Amino acid sequence: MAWLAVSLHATIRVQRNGFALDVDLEVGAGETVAVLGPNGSGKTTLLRALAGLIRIEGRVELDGEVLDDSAAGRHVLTEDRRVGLVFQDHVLFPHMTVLDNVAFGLRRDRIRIASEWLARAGLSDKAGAMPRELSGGQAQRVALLRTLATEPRLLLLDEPLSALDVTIRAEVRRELARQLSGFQGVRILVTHDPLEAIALADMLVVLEQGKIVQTGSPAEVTARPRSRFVADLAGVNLLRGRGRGRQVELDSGAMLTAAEAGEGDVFAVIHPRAVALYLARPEGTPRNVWRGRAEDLDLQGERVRVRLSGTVPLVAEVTPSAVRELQLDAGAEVWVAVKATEISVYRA
Amino acid sequence: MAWLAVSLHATIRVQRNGFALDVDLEVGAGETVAVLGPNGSGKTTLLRALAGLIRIEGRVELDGEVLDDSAAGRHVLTEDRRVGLVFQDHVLFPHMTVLDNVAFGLRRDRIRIASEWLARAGLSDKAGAMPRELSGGQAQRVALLRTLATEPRLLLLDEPLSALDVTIRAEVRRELARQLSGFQGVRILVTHDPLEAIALADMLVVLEQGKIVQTGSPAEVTARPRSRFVADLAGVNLLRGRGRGRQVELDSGAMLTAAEAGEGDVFAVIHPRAVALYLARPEGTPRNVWRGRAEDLDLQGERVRVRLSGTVPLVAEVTPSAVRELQLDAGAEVWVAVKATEISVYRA
Amino acid sequence: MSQARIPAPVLALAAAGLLFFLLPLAGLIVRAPWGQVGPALVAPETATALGLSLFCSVTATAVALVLGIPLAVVLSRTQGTLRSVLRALTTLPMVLPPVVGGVALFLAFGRRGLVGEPLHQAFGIQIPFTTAAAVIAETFVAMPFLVIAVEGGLRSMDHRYEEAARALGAGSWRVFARVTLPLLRPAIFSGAVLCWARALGEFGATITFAGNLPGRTQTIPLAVYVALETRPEGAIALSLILLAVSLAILIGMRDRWLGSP
Amino acid sequence: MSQARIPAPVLALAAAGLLFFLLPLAGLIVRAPWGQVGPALVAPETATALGLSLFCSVTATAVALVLGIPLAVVLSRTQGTLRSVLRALTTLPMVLPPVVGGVALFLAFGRRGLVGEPLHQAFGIQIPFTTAAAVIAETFVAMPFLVIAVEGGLRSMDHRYEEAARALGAGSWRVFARVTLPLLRPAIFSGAVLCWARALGEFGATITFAGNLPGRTQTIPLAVYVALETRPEGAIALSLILLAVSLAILIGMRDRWLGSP
Amino acid sequence: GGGVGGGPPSNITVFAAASLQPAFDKIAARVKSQYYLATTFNYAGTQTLTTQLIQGAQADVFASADTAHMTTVQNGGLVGGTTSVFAHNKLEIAVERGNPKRIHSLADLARSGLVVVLADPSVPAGKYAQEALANAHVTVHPASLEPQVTGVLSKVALGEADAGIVYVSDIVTSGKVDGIAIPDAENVIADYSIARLNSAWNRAGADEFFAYVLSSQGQAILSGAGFETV
Ligand SMILES: Nc1ncnc2c1ncn2[C@@H]1O[C@H](COP(=O)(O)OP(=O)(O)OP(=O)(O)O)[C@@H](O)[C@H]1O
Ligand SMILES: Nc1ncnc2c1ncn2[C@@H]1O[C@H](COP(=O)(O)OP(=O)(O)OP(=O)(O)O)[C@@H](O)[C@H]1O
Ligand SMILES: [Mg+2]
Ligand SMILES: [Mg+2]
Repeated sequence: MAWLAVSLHATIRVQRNGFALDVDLEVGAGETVAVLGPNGSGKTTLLRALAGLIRIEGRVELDGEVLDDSAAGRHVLTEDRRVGLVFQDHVLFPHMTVLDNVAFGLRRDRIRIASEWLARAGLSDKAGAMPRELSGGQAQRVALLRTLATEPRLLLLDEPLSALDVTIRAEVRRELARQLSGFQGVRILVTHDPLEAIALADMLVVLEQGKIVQTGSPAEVTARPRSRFVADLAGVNLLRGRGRGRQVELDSGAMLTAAEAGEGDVFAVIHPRAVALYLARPEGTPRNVWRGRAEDLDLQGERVRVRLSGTVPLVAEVTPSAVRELQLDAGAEVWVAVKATEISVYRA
Repeated sequence: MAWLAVSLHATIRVQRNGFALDVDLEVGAGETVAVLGPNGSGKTTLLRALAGLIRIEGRVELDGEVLDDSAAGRHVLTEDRRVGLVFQDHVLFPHMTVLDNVAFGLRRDRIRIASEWLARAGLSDKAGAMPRELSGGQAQRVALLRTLATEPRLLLLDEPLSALDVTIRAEVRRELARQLSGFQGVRILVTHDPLEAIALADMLVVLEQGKIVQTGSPAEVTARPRSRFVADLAGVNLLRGRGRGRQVELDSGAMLTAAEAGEGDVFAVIHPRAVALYLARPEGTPRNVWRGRAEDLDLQGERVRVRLSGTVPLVAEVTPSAVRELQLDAGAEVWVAVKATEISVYRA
Repeated sequence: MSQARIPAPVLALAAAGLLFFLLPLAGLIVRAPWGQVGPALVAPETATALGLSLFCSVTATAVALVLGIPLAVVLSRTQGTLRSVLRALTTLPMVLPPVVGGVALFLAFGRRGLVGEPLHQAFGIQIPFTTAAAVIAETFVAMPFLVIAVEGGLRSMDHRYEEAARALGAGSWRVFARVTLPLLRPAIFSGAVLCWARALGEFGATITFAGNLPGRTQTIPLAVYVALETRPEGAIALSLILLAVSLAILIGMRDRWLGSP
Repeated sequence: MSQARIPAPVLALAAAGLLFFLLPLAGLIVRAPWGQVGPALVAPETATALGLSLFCSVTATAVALVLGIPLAVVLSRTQGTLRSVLRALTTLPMVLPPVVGGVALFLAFGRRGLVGEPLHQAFGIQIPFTTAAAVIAETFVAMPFLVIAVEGGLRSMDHRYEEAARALGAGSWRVFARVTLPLLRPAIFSGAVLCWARALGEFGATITFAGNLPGRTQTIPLAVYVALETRPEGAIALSLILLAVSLAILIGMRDRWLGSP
Repeated sequence: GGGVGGGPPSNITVFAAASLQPAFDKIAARVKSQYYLATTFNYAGTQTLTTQLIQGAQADVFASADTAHMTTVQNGGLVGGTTSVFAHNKLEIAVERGNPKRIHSLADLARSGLVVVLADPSVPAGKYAQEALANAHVTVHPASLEPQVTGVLSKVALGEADAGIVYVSDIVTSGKVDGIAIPDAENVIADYSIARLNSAWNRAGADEFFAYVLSSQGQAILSGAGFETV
């Protein structure tokens, strides 16, 4: 593999009983990569490998410096890597004040520089507090400052917001976005939250069972999910089948008509909003019409998500007034229609 | 206070150094109450008090039976209350199989009844598994079954879904909704997630610093938030001021024109979608026009939230295309307009 | 795993610490009268004393478990001064010179003792100089280790399991037997090992309170003491046998049993 | 808090357990030769022996801390069989009859010992029969308690603090000194208390390896033993003084220091 | 008691000073073959035995390493017959095998640079050692005052002490050290005392054992173990 002029090149293999991580990653300077994936897919393992906390097979090169090279027997210790690591639940040193926590990673002028970071974040009044006296949001912000203050070349964030309250989370996310925009190195962010990923990342990497199953810009990934997990994240229906001209034959046997389908194994994506529900069989343009049964209804803000079973299991998103008009209830039988133009088909 | 013919009456006071819980609660049979509130507001304390795990001042009466009455010195032990308690992170007994966990609370025919519950939930194949072999979602579902199997009169759920993956959460929420619909007792659900509260609850109770600050149906509460916390939950702008006819004088001194305002201390709610942004001063109907500055932008699905500072600090919600047209950027100066009819004002 | 390196000075001190333990043991082994180990091993008295040692130390550990776990449960529930006082009282048998501990046991359980006297007069029961006395002496000296280990386990236990069990309708006994005890297993086991090891090496309180009667109260440490008087080499050979047996038992115990709770 | 009730049988056993500890102590107090306590208290030898006891036990604890914490750190990093073996080796001084422990110390640090002989011949240093010997004997017997407690603390510690420190660029020494040690404080403290208590009561290894010389190596347990020969009442009075001092020290220690990690 | 050819062999319990073990074990073997009388020993320091007897221990015979403790036991009303001195023990200087430090008299013990270990004056051996040193007008600075004679002996045997003052019988039993005789003019004699106890369950057996110890066969065994006979 030729090493391009980008900032992080990593080929990482970790073998554990019953689990193997096998990831190639290239990230440009100043880019933010969001790593997404189900529980146990190896996200934390990947960050720990990059931080040097676990020994790997493979090679990690950061800004031209080789941090790991199992072939050459090279392994730079975590403390010598200049990487920053932020954990899900802050992990502030419980026996030190906030100021000492922020100063911990600094070399000289420690107290002055740490105070400045706290001041910039508006946390000066907490400098003398112990971590247990902080709220969750404050603690996570301090943890972020503590890491940023060391000016790492590679910033690794392991679900930095997931332990926070929904209401604080937006605030801390804003602060994180601001802090990250001023940070020059490579950033890798593990998250469960698609909004967080889309808001903060230039590139998404989707891990499943230790392998990268999809990668690309947030728009690319959500537009063309390649797994159930990504489809759930993007909130769309993902179907799999074989393309035949403009038709897609689903694995269940049902046929789908799309604007364009191609040949061979394909994915088909249907946005829930594009799924229309009727009490009687609709006449007119929609090419795809089936019977279905509303399994359950889920109020989400100003929309209702209806899970449908039947020939093609789908989720539809309708307005509450539509629910009233259709007298939709769990168990109701409906007609389901999707316009051919609303179905996006691409190669599997 | 007269005790009505409803199922749970509780007057609970708990005093801890630096924190006091003081709550009156009445819940009808078969009702689900969602308790919301910031971290440390006393939600868990309230559930623990109802479960009898902490001694209280006051009185708790369930279905006519007095469980606690500090005046009369009465305190029924947790194990004799027939309450069910589900924790955030399942707390399955790690040394017992799934089946033994579910059978733990049963009196006779334990194995048969437990097996039936597992079968109904489609978890029969996990009966012999140990809790550590379950995924997070499975474990939480088993914890729920374990509690429901004891047929409690009062079901207490402390953030039962918050430890789960976003993708599993929807599934477990559906199952929870199904299970709860078959449950006859009183249900009290602590949650951080407004969607969860709205999806599952008949009544919301908002706690702040140990006191109930608002209560009512989900629609009532979100329509008329009475605190910053509830406004954030509902995703709306909440302002406070004094009503003068159709005008509201905000605490900052700015004036707001609404359809109707009344007199005295009032709240004013503005939905972010109702906040329009312009590059030039808009001419026409909007009565409320100010200058503002976009502090930051937050992409949320297909909408962008813009946090504005200026005369009246607000959050606006606009489409991505509007952002492009306005060339909005953090720091951009804009005109902000809100129609008088979009401002809902009510007594503080 | 690439754990944090251990700093060199720490490694050096650890080596010194290990050496400090190993040198005396090495001394015993190097200077051991190997010629005597064989005869000592086959001598019938050795087998008797070893059997008695194992019996007494295991029984003492069992008694300590039965009395000590409940005591630790109660201790872990106390707070403030009461806790300090109870904890200090349970630690005292460690501080008491064992010979005085033996005298104290006479004063309590001897024929003239606080409990022993009525016991003797009512039922003719005499505790001193019996195998029971050896067990009591070992229990008295070794039980504090178990209590302190179990109490530590209780304090660091997640009490929500007990709360969950109560909410499921389990009464106090069911919670204790089915939830608390199983969850405490690692702490109980590591405390029991400490207790057993201490009981196995007990000498002072045993010889005073139980006497030195072969086959009845003469455990290995007592046999070693007597042998030291007349044939020191035999005494060392005997100690080596005890060490080898304990080492085998300690190593044989599964690592997972010894893990922290 | 309304914690789970303690089941009645558990309470009863706990009471029995406490009684089992308290009865012998009560016996000592009830039958104490109170007339002798006054004279024993003011006797200059008592003050000397008490001072020496405290000095030796505190120094032994300090040495155990310096050597034992590093040893525990290394132990906690080992796995599998090596771990079992090292752990068993550190537990052996508990099993070894203390008198044999003293002999083993001679074989290592005595004038003819593995280390002591070269030391003696090169520098003329003699360890036995000195206060240093008493400290060594107490350390040998008491250090296992510290090592085992600290190792337990290390195993149940959250290692992400150390990882966070490393990611912040802290080298191994800085991680150890600024993060590991402070986080271990509760385990270290409770181990140190056990170690100190055991050292304070040490008799067999001390009398063997350090001898019994008033003012130099005669700690309270030795003085008690000697006094038992001629004036048993005085010996009990002396023991009571030791108990009272230890009780005061143990109770005086702050509860929070003793908490689990 | 069990007579010759009589019923089942009977049994006695003897509380004996630990230094008597070699001699008494032999005596017990003889008594067993001659009288079908089994003996259970509780060997410990005389003081420990005294404590145990005063605390109500049951035993048939008590053999003390001095007369003082026997008097204590007698004053406690525990002695059931006569007490009798059955052996004497003289002091000797114990030195390492081959006497590398060339110690020939008590006076040599005062040499500087020597590590001398004595028994504590609270035990008979220590008391006698002090008397002997006083008789010889020698002042010694001991490294340790051992509460048990064994302590003195084992320290000399291990080479950790250069010399100590112990009983002749100890040196004979030990076989690990050399003995340097102390002239009778300076020496002190210890008396070993034996008695049947009140708490004896087997009076006849106790008396048989008592008599055997004082008999010529018994005395011969004691003499072989380094004691002086009465
Ligand atoms: N210390 C460990 N020892 C052995 N296996 C482990 C260890 N930590 C994690 N694993 C296993 O490695 C795999 C990857 O775990 P990892 O923690 O990297 O997943 P993750 O994607 O971060 O999951 P989550 O979303 O739950 O944080 C899982 O199968 C897990 O069970
Ligand atoms: N065991 C305890 N001892 C003392 N104070 C406590 C204890 N548990 C909670 N508190 C305090 O009581 C208050 C209420 O805590 P509680 O756990 O009920 O809040 P909560 O609303 O459940 O918060 P969260 O959203 O974080 O779960 C807080 O101030 C907390 O610090
Ligand atoms: Mg993870
Ligand atoms: Mg809570």
